[in-house]
Amino acid sequence: MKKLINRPEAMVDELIDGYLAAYGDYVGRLEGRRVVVRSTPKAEGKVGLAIGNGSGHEPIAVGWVGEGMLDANALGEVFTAPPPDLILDALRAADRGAGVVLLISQHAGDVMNGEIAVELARAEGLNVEPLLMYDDIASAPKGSEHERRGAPGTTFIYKIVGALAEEGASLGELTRLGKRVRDNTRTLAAAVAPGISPLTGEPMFSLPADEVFLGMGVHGEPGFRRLKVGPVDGIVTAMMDGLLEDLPFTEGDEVLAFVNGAGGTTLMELFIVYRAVAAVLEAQGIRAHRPLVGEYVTTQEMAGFSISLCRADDEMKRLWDAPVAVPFFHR
Amino acid sequence: MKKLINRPEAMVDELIDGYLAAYGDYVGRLEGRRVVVRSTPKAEGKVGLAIGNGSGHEPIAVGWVGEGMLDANALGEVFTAPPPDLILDALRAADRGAGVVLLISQHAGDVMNGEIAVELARAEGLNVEPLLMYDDIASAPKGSEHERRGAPGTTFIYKIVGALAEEGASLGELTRLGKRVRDNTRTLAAAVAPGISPLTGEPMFSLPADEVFLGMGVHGEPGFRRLKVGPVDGIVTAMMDGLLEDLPFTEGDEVLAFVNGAGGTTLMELFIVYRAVAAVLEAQGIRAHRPLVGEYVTTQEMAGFSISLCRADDEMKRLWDAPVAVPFFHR
Amino acid sequence: MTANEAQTLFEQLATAFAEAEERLGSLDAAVGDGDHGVGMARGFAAAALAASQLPGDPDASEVVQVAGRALMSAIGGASGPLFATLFLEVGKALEGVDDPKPAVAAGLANAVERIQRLGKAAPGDKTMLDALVPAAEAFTATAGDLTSALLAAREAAQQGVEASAELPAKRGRARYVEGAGVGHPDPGAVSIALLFDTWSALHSATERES
Amino acid sequence: MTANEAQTLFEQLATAFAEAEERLGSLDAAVGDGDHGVGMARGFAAAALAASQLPGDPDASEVVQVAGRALMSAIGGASGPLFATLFLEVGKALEGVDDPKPAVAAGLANAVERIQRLGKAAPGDKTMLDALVPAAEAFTATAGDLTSALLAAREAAQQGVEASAELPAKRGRARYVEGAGVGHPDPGAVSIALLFDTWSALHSATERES
Ligand SMILES: Nc1ncnc2c1ncn2[C@@H]1O[C@H](COP(=O)(O)OP(=O)(O)O)[C@@H](O)[C@H]1O
Ligand SMILES: Nc1ncnc2c1ncn2[C@@H]1O[C@H](COP(=O)(O)OP(=O)(O)O)[C@@H](O)[C@H]1O
Ligand SMILES: [Mg+2]
Ligand SMILES: [Mg+2]
Ligand SMILES: [Mg+2]
Ligand SMILES: [Mg+2]
Repeated sequence: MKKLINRPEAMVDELIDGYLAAYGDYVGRLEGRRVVVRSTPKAEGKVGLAIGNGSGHEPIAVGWVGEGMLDANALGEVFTAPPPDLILDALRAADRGAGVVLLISQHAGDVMNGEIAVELARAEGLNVEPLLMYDDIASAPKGSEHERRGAPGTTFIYKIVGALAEEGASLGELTRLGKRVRDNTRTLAAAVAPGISPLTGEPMFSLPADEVFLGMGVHGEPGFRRLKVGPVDGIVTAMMDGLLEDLPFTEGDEVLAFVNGAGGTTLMELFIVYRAVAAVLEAQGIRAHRPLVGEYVTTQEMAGFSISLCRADDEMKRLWDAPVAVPFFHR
Repeated sequence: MKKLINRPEAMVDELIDGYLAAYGDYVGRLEGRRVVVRSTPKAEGKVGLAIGNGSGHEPIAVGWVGEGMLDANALGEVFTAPPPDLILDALRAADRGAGVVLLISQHAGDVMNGEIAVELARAEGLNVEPLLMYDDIASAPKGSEHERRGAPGTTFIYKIVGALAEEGASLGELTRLGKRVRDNTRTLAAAVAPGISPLTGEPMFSLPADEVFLGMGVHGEPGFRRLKVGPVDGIVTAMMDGLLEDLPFTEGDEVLAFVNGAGGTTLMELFIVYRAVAAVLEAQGIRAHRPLVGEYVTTQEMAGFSISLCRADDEMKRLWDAPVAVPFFHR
Repeated sequence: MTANEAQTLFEQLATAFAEAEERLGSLDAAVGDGDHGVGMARGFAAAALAASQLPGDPDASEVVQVAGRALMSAIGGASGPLFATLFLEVGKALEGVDDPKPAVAAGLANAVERIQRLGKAAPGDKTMLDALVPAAEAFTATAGDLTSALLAAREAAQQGVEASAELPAKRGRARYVEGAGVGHPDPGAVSIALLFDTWSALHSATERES
Repeated sequence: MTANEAQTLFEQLATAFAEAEERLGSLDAAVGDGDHGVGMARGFAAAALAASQLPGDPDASEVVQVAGRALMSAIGGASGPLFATLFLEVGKALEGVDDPKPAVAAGLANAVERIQRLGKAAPGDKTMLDALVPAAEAFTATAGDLTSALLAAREAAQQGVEASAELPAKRGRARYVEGAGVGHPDPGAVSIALLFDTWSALHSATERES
């Protein structure tokens, strides 16, 4: 299928330019670099939040740079983690004298480029702490949580840690909270139809017309279990079973619940999915606090969705609800 | 392609239920009816804003019910205007004693059901003014603007008239402003690939892999002119030529600019489209005020986008920028 | 026409439109948005139910009017108000009459007028009017009883459908389509033909039996 | 190895990876996200440019290191740090040496060690290590000069690719795939083989000419 672009090599620069043309009130760009920063930097003395990630997943992460969330985002090529020097630029830009948390969604490239960037930054005297984010239960078994990959549930960390950073918390407090959110978050995704790679112009995987694929990754990495398409309530129930028993989430828990659209699935369907999620939670005696339904972490026009749950304490709920001023996440 | 639903007959009710389960802080539902209303009604004595529209275009219009925009939304079946009695329910719910503006996006069904609802409401003593909205330059020639159909540029009316209603303006002031916005708005759309009808499970139209179709409607109605796919800058320039000369927009104008994604086009592409829009505006000496880029008026997972421009005066700009508290439109 | 015959009519229309759902949907998909079939099926199912559930001892006029109101609130879209109006006007015209033929003729005439006012379309615009107007005219022009008038209307509606296929659309969604739908019959016109077809067949059978 | 030969090496690698772009992309699409080909092509284009533009009178060590730095900032993803590390270590080991053979052997050993530390993968995990580790070992085990060591490495890398195809992935994106990619060669391993192939062919040709 055709993509509405000019040249593949120019995609990332042009998406940044277009984003800035539209939302320049919120964000600016480091001159000549693929790094998006707040138009008004955070106050001196507050800890910065930065991330490097491959493009093609918009609105994450570029849409979350602004007050209450991120300070700087280094954008790699489509689906490709940015190189260390670009992440270093983002770290420098995010530093307001109190250090920077580098958020790293656990994928081989993000981790390696991020770790090298942290080394380089520390060699310059920057106080940087990496925070590995992982939540996808399809990618490693229970007991090996630290081997799992980052999935849309990382959204909870961006928002909650972002809000605490705005309040002036220390680097240690932020990474501790970030780990607490991570360790209480679980995500599972389902793919319905592939997105088109803007690099190859071809579908990113193939899937029979009557199958749903559980466990797909955010780059279109195929999943682990195929279900026949049927009423979506059944698909959601199967997914919720896996999610609930993994943490486990139990009666009396309060959770942040997030249904993310992968790109090609309509909001109509996402609402119908959330209806089923809410029904399962209610039946289990689990309370949902301020749910989120929409497209936040996309894989081009892949059809599918993910369900993320985060068991939340009062501090996490307060920060999840806290104000934010970025173009693509709202309070 | 498979849709993530349970049964086609239940789609609309289930999407409403899911929407309410997720965003019940903002909205409620008239008991047993497909009418979504604010959870906290507008203050007594302010004019209400209601609309009836077919489902399948989410987030519009259900996502825009809340403070600063709509008071009530009657939801028809997918792509089908709701019947008069449902619109009447929405009008009653929206009335806070000062009358209601019924927004009608100009499509045969919306107009007819809306007009009958207005008659019924007036027979009950409600003070209701219909406001016909049309902006799609592909649907009737210059000179026959009043025959054009409603397209995503109606978004300017929802937001601007919604903000003025919140300030307590009269029914007459609101319809006058609504017409002023309408008469200064122009939209043109381009389709790249069809969406899947959730009614038939089939693509809504067919389009050769190397063609872009200008002038598509928001229900997937095919367009009027085919372009070969090429760099998107060229497509946008052709579209902007048509838009600018239609009003016409001229040097020194200030415009609200809106790039809407039809559902299957990525945000990455929409940013690249907006980059080209901004370049044309700049070259013409037209200033863009607070642009909007994203998926607001969708046609299931149809791939494509539309460009809407509204020549804005100071009042329109102020109201476009005014605060709003709905789940799917932000300030 | 008896109340009973009217109730049977809506039952049979419900069956006919349920069977035609996919075909009408495809016709609408070709020139519009594909919802005509499901909408008409939903509407006549509701109309049949409402007609069958009328309490007391209703007459044909009441049955037809209650079915019309059910169509109005069950269909929506462009066809909801239009097809509802058709039955509401015919039902009103049947109020307290003995001879249904002139009453139905008057009702059809009123319906045509109201539908034109509502939709601002004229015959030739490639809408359901292209079947309804010739059908109403043929009905009125027939000197005989309801049976022969319905047969004439059915014939005229069918010809109207065929003629409509050659027209470019001036109203409804099809007007926006490349070529304005030339070569495709108008789905609303097809529904009008199906309606007269069902009614005529039922009435002829009823006559034969009585 | 002269600076000149090193510069030619990066030119030829740029050509080889440009030609292999689609193939490597498809291999990665089968088990990962499809960006390996375009990334390697972009990286070696940048490396060749940087190598050719070094000012002054650089030696081979400087050329290889500057190319390694270019790879590091041009590729990104998983392969950026890994392939950059390979050249950075080989380049460092070449510093001030006369005989390139033992220096390259030492550089490859360091690279293997650093790459394992960085990626936390081991041979057998179905990554580029499955070609690199046997290539490095074959290189070191070869008693002869650079030419024969490169030939041995090239051979071993190629065998490593074939063996990798039969392995289930334990690192990289392919580990998440149904069947963990069994039956598909690892794209990074294929790139390692292409790299030794190109280098060995260039060096053999250079030797024959001199
Ligand atoms: N303005 C109009 N006047 C008369 N008939 C109309 C008009 N607009 C549409 N129609 C009829 O309605 C039919 C389409 O009905 P339907 O598909 O149910 O509604 P919608 O167009 O709202 O999707 C058309 O085939 C046409 O016959
Ligand atoms: N942890 C790792 N250790 C060693 N090699 C790895 C590791 N992760 C990935 N690779 C290599 O990188 C290759 C993929 O590179 P590339 O597609 O460019 O990056 P990405 O996986 O980030 O898209 C794999 O084929 C594999 O050889
Ligand atoms: Mg990648
Ligand atoms: Mg419709
Ligand atoms: Mg229709
Ligand atoms: Mg890859």
